[in-house]
Amino acid sequence: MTEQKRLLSKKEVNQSHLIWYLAAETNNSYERLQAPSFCAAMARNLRKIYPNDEDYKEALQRHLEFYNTEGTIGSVVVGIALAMEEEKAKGNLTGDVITGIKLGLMGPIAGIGDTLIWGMSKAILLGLACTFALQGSPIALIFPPMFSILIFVLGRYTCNLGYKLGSEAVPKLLKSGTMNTLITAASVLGLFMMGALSASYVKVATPLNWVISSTGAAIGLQANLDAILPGMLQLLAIFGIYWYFTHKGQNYIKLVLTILLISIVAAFFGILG
Amino acid sequence: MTEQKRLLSKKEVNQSHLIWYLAAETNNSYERLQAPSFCAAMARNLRKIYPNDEDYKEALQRHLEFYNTEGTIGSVVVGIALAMEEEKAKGNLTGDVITGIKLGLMGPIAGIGDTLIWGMSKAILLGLACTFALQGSPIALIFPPMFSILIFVLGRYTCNLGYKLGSEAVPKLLKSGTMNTLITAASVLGLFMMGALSASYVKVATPLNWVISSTGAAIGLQANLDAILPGMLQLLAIFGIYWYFTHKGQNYIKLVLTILLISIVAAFFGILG
Amino acid sequence: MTEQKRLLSKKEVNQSHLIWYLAAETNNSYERLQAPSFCAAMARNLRKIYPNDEDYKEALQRHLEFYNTEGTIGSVVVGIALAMEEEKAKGNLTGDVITGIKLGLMGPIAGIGDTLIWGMSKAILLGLACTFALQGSPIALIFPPMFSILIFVLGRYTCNLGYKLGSEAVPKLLKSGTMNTLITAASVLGLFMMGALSASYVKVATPLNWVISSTGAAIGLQANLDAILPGMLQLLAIFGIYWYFTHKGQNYIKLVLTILLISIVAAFFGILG
Amino acid sequence: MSVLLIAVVSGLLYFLGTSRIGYGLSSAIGAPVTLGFVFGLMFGDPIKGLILGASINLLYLGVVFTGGNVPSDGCLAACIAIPVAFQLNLDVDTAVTIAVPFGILGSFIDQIRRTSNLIWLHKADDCAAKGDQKGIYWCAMIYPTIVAFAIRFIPVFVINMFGANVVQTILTYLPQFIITGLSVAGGILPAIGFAVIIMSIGRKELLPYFFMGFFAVKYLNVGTMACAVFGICIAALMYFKSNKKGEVA
Amino acid sequence: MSVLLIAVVSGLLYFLGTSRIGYGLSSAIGAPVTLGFVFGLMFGDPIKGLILGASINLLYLGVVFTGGNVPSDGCLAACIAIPVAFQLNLDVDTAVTIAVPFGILGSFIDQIRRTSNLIWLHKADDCAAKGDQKGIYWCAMIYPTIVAFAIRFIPVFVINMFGANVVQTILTYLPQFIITGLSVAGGILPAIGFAVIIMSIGRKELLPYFFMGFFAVKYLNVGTMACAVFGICIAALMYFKSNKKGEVA
Amino acid sequence: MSVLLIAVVSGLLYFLGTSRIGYGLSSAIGAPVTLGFVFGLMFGDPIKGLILGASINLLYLGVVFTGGNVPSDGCLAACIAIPVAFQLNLDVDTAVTIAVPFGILGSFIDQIRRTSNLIWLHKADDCAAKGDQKGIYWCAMIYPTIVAFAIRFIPVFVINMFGANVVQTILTYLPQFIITGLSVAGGILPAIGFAVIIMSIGRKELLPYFFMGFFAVKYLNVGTMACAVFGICIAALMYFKSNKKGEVA
Ligand SMILES: OC[C@H]1O[C@H](O)[C@@H](O)[C@@H](O)[C@@H]1O
Ligand SMILES: OC[C@H]1O[C@H](O)[C@@H](O)[C@@H](O)[C@@H]1O
Ligand SMILES: OC[C@H]1O[C@H](O)[C@@H](O)[C@@H](O)[C@@H]1O
Repeated sequence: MTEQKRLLSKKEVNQSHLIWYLAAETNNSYERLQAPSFCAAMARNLRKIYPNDEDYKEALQRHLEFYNTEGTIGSVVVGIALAMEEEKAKGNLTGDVITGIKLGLMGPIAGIGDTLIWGMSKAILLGLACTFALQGSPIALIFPPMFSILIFVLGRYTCNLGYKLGSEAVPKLLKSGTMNTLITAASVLGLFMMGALSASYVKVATPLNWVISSTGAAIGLQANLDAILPGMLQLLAIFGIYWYFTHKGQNYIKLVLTILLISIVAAFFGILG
Repeated sequence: MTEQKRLLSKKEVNQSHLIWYLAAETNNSYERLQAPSFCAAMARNLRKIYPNDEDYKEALQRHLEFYNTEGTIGSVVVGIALAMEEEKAKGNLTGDVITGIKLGLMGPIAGIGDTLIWGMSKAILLGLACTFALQGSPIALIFPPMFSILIFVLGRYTCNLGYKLGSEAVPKLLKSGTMNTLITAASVLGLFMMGALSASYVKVATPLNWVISSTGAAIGLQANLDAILPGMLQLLAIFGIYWYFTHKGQNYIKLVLTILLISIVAAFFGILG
Repeated sequence: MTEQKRLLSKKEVNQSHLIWYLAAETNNSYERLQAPSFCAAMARNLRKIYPNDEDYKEALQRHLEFYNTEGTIGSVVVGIALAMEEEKAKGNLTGDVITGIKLGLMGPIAGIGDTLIWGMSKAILLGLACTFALQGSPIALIFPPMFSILIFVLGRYTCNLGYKLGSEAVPKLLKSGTMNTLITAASVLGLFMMGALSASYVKVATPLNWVISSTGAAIGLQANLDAILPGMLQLLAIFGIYWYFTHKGQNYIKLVLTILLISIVAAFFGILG
Repeated sequence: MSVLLIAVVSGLLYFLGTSRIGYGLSSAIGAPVTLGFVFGLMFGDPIKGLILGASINLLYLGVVFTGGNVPSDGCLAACIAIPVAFQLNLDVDTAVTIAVPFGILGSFIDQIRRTSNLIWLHKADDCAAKGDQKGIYWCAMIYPTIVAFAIRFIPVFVINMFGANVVQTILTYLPQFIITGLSVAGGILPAIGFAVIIMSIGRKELLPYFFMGFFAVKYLNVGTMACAVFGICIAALMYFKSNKKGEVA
Repeated sequence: MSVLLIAVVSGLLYFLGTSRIGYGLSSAIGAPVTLGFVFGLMFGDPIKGLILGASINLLYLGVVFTGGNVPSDGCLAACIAIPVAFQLNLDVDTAVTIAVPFGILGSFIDQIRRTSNLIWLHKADDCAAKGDQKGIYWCAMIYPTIVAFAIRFIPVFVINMFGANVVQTILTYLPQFIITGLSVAGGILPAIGFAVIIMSIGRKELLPYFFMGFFAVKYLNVGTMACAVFGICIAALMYFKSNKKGEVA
Repeated sequence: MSVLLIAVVSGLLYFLGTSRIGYGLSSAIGAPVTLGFVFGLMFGDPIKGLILGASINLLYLGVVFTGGNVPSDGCLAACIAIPVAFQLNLDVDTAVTIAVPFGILGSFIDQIRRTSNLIWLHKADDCAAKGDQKGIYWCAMIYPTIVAFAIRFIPVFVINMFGANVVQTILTYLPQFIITGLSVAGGILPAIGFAVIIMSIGRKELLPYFFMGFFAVKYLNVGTMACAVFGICIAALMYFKSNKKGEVA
């Protein structure tokens, strides 16, 4: 992509991002998922790119084809699509290429975005919110808006980046090690935080105890388990469920019912409580 | 080693391991060390491999030659030897090759096993046992049997591995970086634990103190040493002994007598105590 | 540099280092900086190298040319210069080469020395001294002399090293990764310690608080800031100044006045205090 | 407070929290911990609301809507369980257990929404063929949101009209061990959220970091905020290190 | 308790702990900490037994029988010092000091065993020549164990018959500073075990991990169990990292 | 104590602390923390002296004399502020604030010294031309030191003769909020030293280590000595690791 004069101003690119930010999920349907939202994000700027009505209609229809990705990092594709349409208007590209690149990018970007944004950032920020909330502190309320802002700022940045770099640089970026490094680092943070949060917020303990015949003193099983490895039962619960999911499939309802059943039976026999 | 039908069942290989587990050290002699034990581990399965009496006798004699390695990881050699004898019975190998491979493997495996099993695992597990024991907790008793079980399970696994992979794969494994990586990781754990354990269980302190003329208050030397670097004297003891061993040779008796002497003299002058 | 018999004894090399240690900065002037000190360090041994008066005078004049480096690590250049003069006396070198190598080494060595010795070692040792001093403990007095000794011992070592290796090995060492690794490791230690020290010794807190209308209880802003991120205001101060230095130039006086002004204004309005 | 008001507010909150307007914006409103605070204000005890909300939120920390699917819906769970808990003065564990089935129910509600969206998708096709920009905006944002309002508001409104009474009746007749059991389950259920995240990160060779976080809390009594700070430092070092190969640190 | 009974049990335990039957099995029984518990049960104070056993065990943590050599024998040390300590009600440090010389003595006893094993080795040669499988089993396991019983049992039995009295007499006549000195030595002697392990690991560039463990206990008041947990995490990360080169973490 | 004595001692200490004889030797004497102790002995309260000295020293931790430039002079700051603080019984924060302007003044004094050194430099040229070895020693060490004595001693002597009274007068007429403000500034000023060091290390990708040290103190209540120990371990591991590439750890 050469350093020529670009058609769209920063403000116009931002407008596309704003629509995308607001609408990305509002008309998510089973047939074509985020297609109408993507089209809406493009609509006004496509009008500027294609003054000719026929071209404009064709472009709108092109962006109503099946599309689905993660919206934050995926904002980069909105920017790229704008840049590509601009090139097409100059006759340097065909519509098929645009659709092809959109389809090619949406998968990997969904994977990255779902991991970094929804799997990590949301879990960490809301996890911290829960920490403060459970101590009764309204400081908790700082964290959820931080998530909204993060998504907005990151999306705006990537959308502009996409428009600036066009269709060539971004796939290169995805292939380079940087993304992988970022995901690894985020995974480390995510796992570390989940460890800390689960240590605090999963609760399992046994009230079982036995009486020493000679002295009459009661010894609690839980105290002994804690001496060996504190949180043993919590880890058992977490990795039991982990095992269940990885070996028995992700049947959420069955899992919840099983936990309820085990809990009630264990409560009945006084094993847990 | 091709994926042909194998002569020995898993149960029969396990029987060899069991004998080895029980007997590896019972007849350890100055002349040929673990030779009779190795021969005993092989004996029954050799009978199956060599129905012919003369071949059988020759095989027994072959495994009564000098042999010594660490028994746990060394179980892999029992498996390999069974696989090789099987090949020999088919005429693919000579007895010399079998003896050569046994002799070639026993050195490095002794090094690895003595380090990982006796130097690290035993020290760590019994170190944890001591920790609980010194707090008066019978939880200590969990750890020694864990060592027995570890040795049994690891030995069974490696013995079966050896039989499965035969004589080719194992030397490759030894040369690959994996073993080295494992030993480094175990060394890190070992050193870290020894640091923690020695901080708790080496005890040296000085009762020396002096009185400030103006205020009459007594100031303990030990408290000041602790302010600079807690455990300074303990480290001095440990690395003094380390220095003694590395520079003056490993004369254990002389070292113990020296420590006794120093302790009594220091006690006499009130420097330690 | 071949392994031939060397002219100067260890004691004579040490004498040069001693003069350098004592005098490196005493006659530091705007014109030629450490030149007279370097010349003084060389003087006696040059006499031995050049029995001929004219050669001696020329040599003294050569080492009165502009020179400046960090004195501790820079002791290595004293040693190298002695080795090179020895070679020149044998006719293997010209004076220009000696001056050239001195000028070439002084820059990088100043960078390394200023970083490792003055930037890190001094800051860390005096930082620890401050820690003990602020607790009222005279143990603080251990650390400043440690700095003097460090400089002396390191200088003596590098000076002898320079003489032994001569003019070839040292530039190689500078280029090799070792120096870089050392500086990185020292930077890590330095940053870690500065973090710890600044957490203890930068002090900013707000006395602001508000009263909850319903309960009448007062809530301190500082307590809430600490709940979110303890030391937030301290970090703000440190990185505010950092930002000032990197963006507004290193005008120390203006910075101090700004801090005074902000402090007094904030004290007036009861924001800080 | 009148049950009607509670039902209206709950319905509105459920709509706002799942409208998806602004992506992360709607997610922040619909987070159970946020909803807990709002309900708390309404019932006059915002702190209790926060605690209820956070306890429910922990179950849904790990939920990711991959490919548009909503595997479980913490917002619905919160919009039912929190007002019921306030009305009946239930303890936290029981509230969590009540939340669970509604979290599952929400998954179905979203399927209705995504099916109904097909109407506006096809209408958007027509607009595109006509080059009708404004029509596309309406099909992408306005119409689906109007329909979503009905789909979201009505069920929550209805359930809240009768929910507290029904739950009250049930709890009165439950034997003690079941109450205890529900409370035990309430403590275990958050484990699901954590297990899901571990699974979705899916890098087994990084699992030791999970255990380091876990035992940092257990052995060193470090809070989760402190863990976040140190975790960020570690992750940053790791990122910088791999990105500057050849460099040392 | 009769001295005879004590002597018999001690002899048996020493045999079991050094029989080497089952390799790690025998090692577990012969660990001083295990023996301490068993003796403790016998003398009616298992907790005191554990403490005595552990204190002695620390001296022998680093012992590895490289090439079949027994550099010192913690099992013998325990089988003498623990019963004596119980009988005379000695404090832990004194018991440790008494243990030391017997640890050294055990090294010689094992040399007798390994010399005697030559008889069965040569008998095994005959069996092999005859293809006598059962004979080889006996030569490898049964005969050596029978002889080992005698070699192990008798000395411990004899020493325990008279040990307590002799030690008693000695202690009565010792000046105080020697008692103090023995106690000081008892605190220092475990350092041998640690020095041996550091030396046998022999990777100087990894020594900082030793100091991190040491000062984790000193400065952070972290227990050894916690150190084990974090140490395992660190070691696992290190192992995974080197084994997946090209990967980032 | 007589003001004259104080002024003489202060002048001498300032000379010793900036004489640069022995490079690090002079630096150790001139460190405010050392000076604080010496002044403390003189005023009969060495502990208070240590605390005053250390508080001032923190401002100058990061000062490096790159290229011979003295950006600020902690030694002068200490040789004025500490005796004044003792005489007027000032609190630590006020002492720190008084120190600051003198630290800046010291920068100018050093410029005088380095200008005056030109005389001896040119004299050294003559000696070299004559091959006069002893003359070179005098020009490099003795003459500059004699001149430095005058340059260092006199200003500190004079200021200390009148300093306490002037400061006393000023403080009496200052409104309270200025005193508070000075104290606030005294707490912030050390941040300069730390910012300078961070900047001079200049490796942004290593900044997380700064935060780890910072929050280790904040969250884990670890002392700075403990941080030094762990920091050394980490740095050593890093150094060994990069130097033995191909090795694992
Ligand atoms: O999985 C990619 C993507 O799919 C859908 O569009 C939504 O559920 C998003 O939240 C998700 O990120
Ligand atoms: O050193 C290898 C090996 O030698 C002997 O066989 C025994 O002492 C083993 O415990 C040891 O592992
Ligand atoms: O910057 C190099 C060097 O310059 C001058 O010679 C002195 O200030 C030294 O302290 C410094 O190390």
